Amino acid sequence: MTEYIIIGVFALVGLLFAGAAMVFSRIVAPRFPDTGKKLDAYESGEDAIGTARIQFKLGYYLFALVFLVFDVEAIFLFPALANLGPAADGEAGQISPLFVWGEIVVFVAVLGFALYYAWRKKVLEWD
Amino acid sequence: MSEETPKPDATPEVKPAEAKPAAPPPPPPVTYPRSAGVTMAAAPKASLSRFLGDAFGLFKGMNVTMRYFRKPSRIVTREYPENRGTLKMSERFRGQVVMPHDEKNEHTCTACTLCEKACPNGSISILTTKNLASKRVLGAFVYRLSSCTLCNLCIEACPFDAIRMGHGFEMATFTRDPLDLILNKTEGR
Amino acid sequence: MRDAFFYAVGAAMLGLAAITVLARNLFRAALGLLGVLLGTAVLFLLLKAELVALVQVMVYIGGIMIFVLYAVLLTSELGGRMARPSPAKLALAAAVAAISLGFLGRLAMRAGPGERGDMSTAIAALKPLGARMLNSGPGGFLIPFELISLLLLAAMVGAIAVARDGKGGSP
Amino acid sequence: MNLSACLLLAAGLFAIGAYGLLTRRNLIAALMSLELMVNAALINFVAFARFGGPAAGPHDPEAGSLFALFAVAVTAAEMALALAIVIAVHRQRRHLDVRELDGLHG
Amino acid sequence: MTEIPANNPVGDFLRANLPAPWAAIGNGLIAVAALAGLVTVTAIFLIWLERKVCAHFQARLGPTRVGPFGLLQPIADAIKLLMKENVKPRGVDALAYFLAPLLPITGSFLVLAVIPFGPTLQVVDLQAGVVYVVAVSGLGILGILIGGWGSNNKYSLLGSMRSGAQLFSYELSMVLCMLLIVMGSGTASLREIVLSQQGPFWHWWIIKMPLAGVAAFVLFMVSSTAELNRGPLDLSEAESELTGGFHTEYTGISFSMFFLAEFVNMFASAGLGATLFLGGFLPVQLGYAPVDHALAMLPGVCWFFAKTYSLIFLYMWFRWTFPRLRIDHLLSLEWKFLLPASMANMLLGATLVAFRWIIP
Amino acid sequence: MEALKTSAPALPPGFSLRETRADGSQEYFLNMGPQHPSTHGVLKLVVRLDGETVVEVVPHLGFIHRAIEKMGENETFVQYIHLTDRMDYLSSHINNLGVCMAIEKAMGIGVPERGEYIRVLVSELQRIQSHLLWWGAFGMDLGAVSAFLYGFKEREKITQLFEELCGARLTMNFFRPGGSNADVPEGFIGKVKELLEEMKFSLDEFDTLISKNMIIRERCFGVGRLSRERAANYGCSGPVGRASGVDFDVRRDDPYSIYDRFKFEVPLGSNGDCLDRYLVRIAEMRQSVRILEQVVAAFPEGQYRSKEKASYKVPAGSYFSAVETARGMFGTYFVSDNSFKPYRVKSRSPNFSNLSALNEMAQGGKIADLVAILSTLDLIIPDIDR
Amino acid sequence: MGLMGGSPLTGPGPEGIQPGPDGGFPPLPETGGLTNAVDWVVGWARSNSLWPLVFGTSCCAIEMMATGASHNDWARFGLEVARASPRQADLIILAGTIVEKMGSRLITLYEQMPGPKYVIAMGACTISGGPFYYDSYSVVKGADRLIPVDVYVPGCPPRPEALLYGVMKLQELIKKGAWRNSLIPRPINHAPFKDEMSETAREWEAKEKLKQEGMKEAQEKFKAENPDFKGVVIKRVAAPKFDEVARVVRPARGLPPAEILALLKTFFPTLGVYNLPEPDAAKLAALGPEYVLDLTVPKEDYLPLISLLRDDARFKLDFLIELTAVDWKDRFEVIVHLLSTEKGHKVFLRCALPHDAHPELPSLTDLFSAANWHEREAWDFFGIRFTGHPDLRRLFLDDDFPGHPLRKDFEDPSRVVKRPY
Repeated sequence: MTEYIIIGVFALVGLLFAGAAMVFSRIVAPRFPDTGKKLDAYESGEDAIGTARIQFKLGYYLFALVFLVFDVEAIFLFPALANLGPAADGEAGQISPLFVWGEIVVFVAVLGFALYYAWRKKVLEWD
Repeated sequence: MSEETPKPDATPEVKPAEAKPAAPPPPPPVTYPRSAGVTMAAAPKASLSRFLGDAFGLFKGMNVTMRYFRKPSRIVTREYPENRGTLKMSERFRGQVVMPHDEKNEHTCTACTLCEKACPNGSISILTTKNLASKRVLGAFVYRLSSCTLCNLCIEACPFDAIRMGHGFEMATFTRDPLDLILNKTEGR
Repeated sequence: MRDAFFYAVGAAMLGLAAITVLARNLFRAALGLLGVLLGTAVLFLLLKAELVALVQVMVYIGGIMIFVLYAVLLTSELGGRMARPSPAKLALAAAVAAISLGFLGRLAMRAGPGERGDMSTAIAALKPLGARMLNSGPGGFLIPFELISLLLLAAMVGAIAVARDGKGGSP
Repeated sequence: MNLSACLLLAAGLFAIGAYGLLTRRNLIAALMSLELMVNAALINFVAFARFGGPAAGPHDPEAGSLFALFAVAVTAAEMALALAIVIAVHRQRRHLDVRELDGLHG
Repeated sequence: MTEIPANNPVGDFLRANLPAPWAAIGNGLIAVAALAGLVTVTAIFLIWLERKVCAHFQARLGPTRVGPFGLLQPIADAIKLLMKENVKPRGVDALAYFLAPLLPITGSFLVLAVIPFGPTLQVVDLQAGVVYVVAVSGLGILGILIGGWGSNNKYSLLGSMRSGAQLFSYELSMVLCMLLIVMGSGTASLREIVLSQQGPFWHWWIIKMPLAGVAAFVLFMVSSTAELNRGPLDLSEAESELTGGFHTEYTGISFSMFFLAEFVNMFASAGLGATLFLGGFLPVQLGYAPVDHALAMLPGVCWFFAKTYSLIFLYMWFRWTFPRLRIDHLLSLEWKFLLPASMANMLLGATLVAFRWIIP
Repeated sequence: MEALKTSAPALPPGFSLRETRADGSQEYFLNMGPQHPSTHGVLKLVVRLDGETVVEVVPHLGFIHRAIEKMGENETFVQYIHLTDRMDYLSSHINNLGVCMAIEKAMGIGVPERGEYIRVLVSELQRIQSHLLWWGAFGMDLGAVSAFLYGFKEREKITQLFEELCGARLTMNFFRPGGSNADVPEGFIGKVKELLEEMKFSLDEFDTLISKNMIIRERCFGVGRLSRERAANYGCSGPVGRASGVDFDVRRDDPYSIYDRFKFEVPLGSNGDCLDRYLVRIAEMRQSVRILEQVVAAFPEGQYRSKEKASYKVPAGSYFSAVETARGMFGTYFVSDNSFKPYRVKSRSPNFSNLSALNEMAQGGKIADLVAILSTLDLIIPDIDR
Repeated sequence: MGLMGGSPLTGPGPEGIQPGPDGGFPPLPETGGLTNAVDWVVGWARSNSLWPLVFGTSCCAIEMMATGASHNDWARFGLEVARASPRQADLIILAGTIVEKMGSRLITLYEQMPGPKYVIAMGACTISGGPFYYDSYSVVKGADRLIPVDVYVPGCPPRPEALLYGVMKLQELIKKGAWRNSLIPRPINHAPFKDEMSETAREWEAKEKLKQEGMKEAQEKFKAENPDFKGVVIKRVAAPKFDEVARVVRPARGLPPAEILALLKTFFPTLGVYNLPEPDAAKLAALGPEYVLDLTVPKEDYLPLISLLRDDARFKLDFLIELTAVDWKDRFEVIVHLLSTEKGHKVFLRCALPHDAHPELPSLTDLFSAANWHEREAWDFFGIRFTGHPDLRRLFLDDDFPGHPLRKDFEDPSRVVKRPY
């Protein structure tokens, strides 16, 4: 538990570290008047054509989808795979590594099929 | 599309140049022999061995950069402001137009305005005056370094060797005015 | 000390939840949700479910939030403001919310403190958890473990089928 | 900090989520509200695992954690499908207004 | 094998003299102060190092005129950036625009918290350390995504769309590589992972698990390069196409936060690689006692830094040698090569571990 | 052609009307340039994108249009030479040569043997120098920054030779009608010989670093294809045309100076893609080395220019000369009304035609492909804009 | 676009501050030690961390890159972090000519840079217009008319060391006027541009007149004292002598002109040859082996003839070298140069058009894609309209540019300084 307090402090300090620098810079840095196009979006010196809030291709979203599935599966692999390791001798209820191995193979096979499916469906093309 | 096996690794085909001696008398016009039709190759087939070979090629590339890293002697940087003492321009270097003066502070310009006319940029103004003997002589050789392209045409035009290309290059200024120079220190004779 | 922290986190979560449902800027709403999810992770830590907390961060923030942001980016003008719902609907929703809060709240109050003596075992080590998960015996979670992979596969297949629907005509 | 406090917090989140689900006209916003409600349920899982319910059996923190893990996985699956539908709807209708989606069947 | 103490003296002292939460906070504050210092120094040093290394790869000298060997160059840059005008372009989403630079640097801070720098030098050692690392690294992705979108600039948007896809994609194969180590050592605690590699160097996971270890290391290096957004996989900045990618519109200090995070992340990532694959703070042992004793004289933190900086040099070597990939090639590489490869590698590793075919 | 379905905003100039895509994504327009790292100067491209896919590219020119042709009408023929330095500044010697050749043709001026050798020597050095810079810039565009530095490092050697030769590093103004304005300095040929040896080594190094790099091959193979017919139709010349199979090289097919005395081959691509354009240029560098070896082996004694005219008054008529610069066929067209200044002067820039094929090459590719295509087109924008 | 006369950057900012004695900023007022220390540190940091914007328009850009390359390595000065986005840049090195069309973009870029920002004008073009000062209708006569310039580096292009010297000058400037003075922009040159040569001559003449009047007595006295004085004779330097060399003529490749003409005459009997009335084989042969057939085509034959030349297997003129026009004051001539990449022969042809506001000619775009831009160029420069062209817009100049500059009657004193000689 205490570890997480420290980590909390860390997160806070990380934010403060960056935040303080930004605030400090805001105070000490000079400010110059806008003489025309200073605040316009930069587009190679030209005026932007249309808005930058573009609705992108939907295909990109499918990457996120596949990622999500794999990400969730990874969670289950962490505790599962930890049990393959060198026999924690004397641990109660130790399952036979072979059994674990079999389970994991099945699990990964399903995962592999998911990848195959996505591949075949051309989800994995960025275009 | 050709049936040939694609070979993206090969350097492109080379066609020999038909070197013909162009000796007079001119030979009768001939139709020039051309290369045969050009084929479009298909995409290369991916294969494991190809891939592995290519991946090994990446390491070879890393070796190239490493060779530079390993050998500081291959560093070629000339440290400019530190090497001012030893920095030598090549003899023909065109830095800026200068007017050589002899020990009596005299030059050989006759204000013939050939350089002025030769200059494509209007960088030179020959301003004449009359000396004591009422001769038309050079009053001021105005040289606008700000617009000079160092093209050497004025030097080539000058029949008196009155101007030459100097080797200076440290000419940066904070304003434009110092870039308009008067080259002659004294009026013409 | 711990209680105070808990209440602070809880209050923040409720506040952020309110932002999530009230903000008219979809992006702000998403940020609010992000805050709630982070708060939940902290709460899990307080409840000594370390791994769940980490998973919460990993899946919700590293996965689902990015996913939501992507969906928002792809479908609508993220910065655009959403329309305000009609007052009648607001009233109805408020009523439903109040009723569910009342009902659940009553249940919650009835639950009592429920504090148990042996609460010191934090669940952090992966090994026992994994052992339990892979156990086919009683109390084991082997079936759900294998099923979850199938469920996710099914979800992915379904989602791809749905999302690619319109694309099928002109690949 | 005790069980009922946790449950109360979860109830609060649930109610807010329910409110959002009903008022939000944008499908994604509605989904986010739904996410709040699911989150409330998750909190309940973990809280019960930690404190035990009114009729708790032997203490079993692992089961609680595992339950929560599975719940997270199921949520992810749900989210994937729901957002896929959102995308599909958007492609067809170019908007995500719940009120105007009544013609979804046709 | 010697028992290596887990706690540093400072922490012990605090724990002995203060009530638990305050001790933790005090300990944390000291660690934070130390780490913040380390982060700053490391980042500045790495920026200098990158410029120097890059210069030497390119047959030139690099910074020489500011301080000895140009060592003060990054400091001059830092002060300049701090004193630079902050421009908030029209049409940006203020919250997103200002929040985004904070996230990557916080994320890299958080990763550093669990890295064991030495036998007694680790801020916290989490039971689920590896899971934590994965979870926290999501923050950086979020920062880039939000920042790119919030900038109201098409280059930025393109950059952030790309980096979103790139970063989470490569996270997968990175996670799978880490899983291999978790599998081998049976723990997710980074400290315990290091300790599981005690002994001569062939007990490092890169060698200990025949073939699978090396493969995982290569996969890890590739995917962490992508995670770091470094060349040749720096698609989200892709200067030649997108001018600056997601940080096109960021000025002065906010820009430097992204810049800084890149370097701190590189350090964290290399540290992680060293910890997982190269025995972390353990000294190099050759299996020949006299030499080993001599090698073990050097404190663990030195070994850690030596290994980490070797990996950092590798990152730099990659960057200054290779051309940039195209975004679809990059994603194909991940989804069609690295991910299946790391899955297969994981199965191979699982087989090795399950049947105890690893170097004892 | 159907009108737009949706109420899309009016298209920027130059784009063709097209139906927008049906899958919900939004097409958008992105300005690349005039200030952009990959447009090599001040080319402006308005790119119509669908996601990352390029739908259409419209180049906008004139951001460095300096009215050289108009100015030429007010400068003497010889003065005009120095303006061509500033068009394709990486082929300035060759440009100068083209102008000189047109004047020589008009006035019947001959060039002595040594002068011709100097011309070929300098032209080929210039070609290598230009290709080296292109090679570096190509590496830079594709993200291999070190290649940029290596390219420049090798180029600098040639630049230093040029400085010794004519005092300038970039804008040479060296050739004159009838020869050049100076002889080669002492020891120059020896230095060239040394350089050629180093160049062979460097070219091998380049091959290892970039040519054989799978990332480069992956990014270039099949990208930006242009068929032979289209390339000829667009008037693509030089390496761009030859990569597509337009088997034309002014040096071989319309020989000028004394190119017909040297043995060299004209590399020809078959795919017309970026990789071919790349490989053709690399092969050209090797061929130039080959020509230079023959030149330095047979470098004659004698005068470096023929008798100077007092002034260059070109008889009325129109005169055209073509040379092969590093980028293709550079034509100089003088119309004279029997005076010291041309009545009309037109420079046919190879880049101008090469760039006009860009839209066709880039369509359907990624935005990163656009960068690769631009890079292998090896554009010098001031040459296009003049 | 009034860019040539002034800049829109005239707004705020204390203008008219007199530069210091060396042309730099005025020296700082003496204040307390701490302020000066802070100033020193900030000045040190800023001067040693100048990140340039990736900006180069023409030749100078190559030398700028060479400055960044290994041999000169501006990284030594901390400059190597070249930024493509102006938001992160401190310095614009104006490398290359700035033309009017680019000028507005340059101002945008300059404005988008966060302050403090610095500008180095590199090379003659950016300092004053350089070689393009006279007769050019598009070049801005000095970039300091658009944005404030801190350091001028003359040369064409300046060699890398010269640029480095300029950078060092800039560093000096920044160090001197570090913190507070960086808020003060350098002035923009609002002076109307003029024919500098004539102006200088005029000024000189006025002075000279006064001087001569003052010298009259002395001159007469001198004459009286030295009646035989003939002046100092400066000898011409002997120019190297070169021999006359006969020109080597290389015969044109492919079909001989006479043959082409004979073939074409069967389809287009009205076809003529430029400057050669009633052409026949003998007359054409007399023009020498180098001669390339130069046809004059009536407007109605223009398209069919080129179509035939392109498609007929005997000609196969598949390559459009160029298409341009000449303004003969009484008529326009559109000139087309064709080449056969396969056979090697060339055919030039020209088509006379009336000297109208917008003469018309059918477009070649269907035959040659290359013609698209060439025709746009001809429209831009001469105002010749090509009917059937898919996209006839100006190619080089801004849409609101008045007139067509390559016409002989083009006049625009607001842009062009006429060459005085």
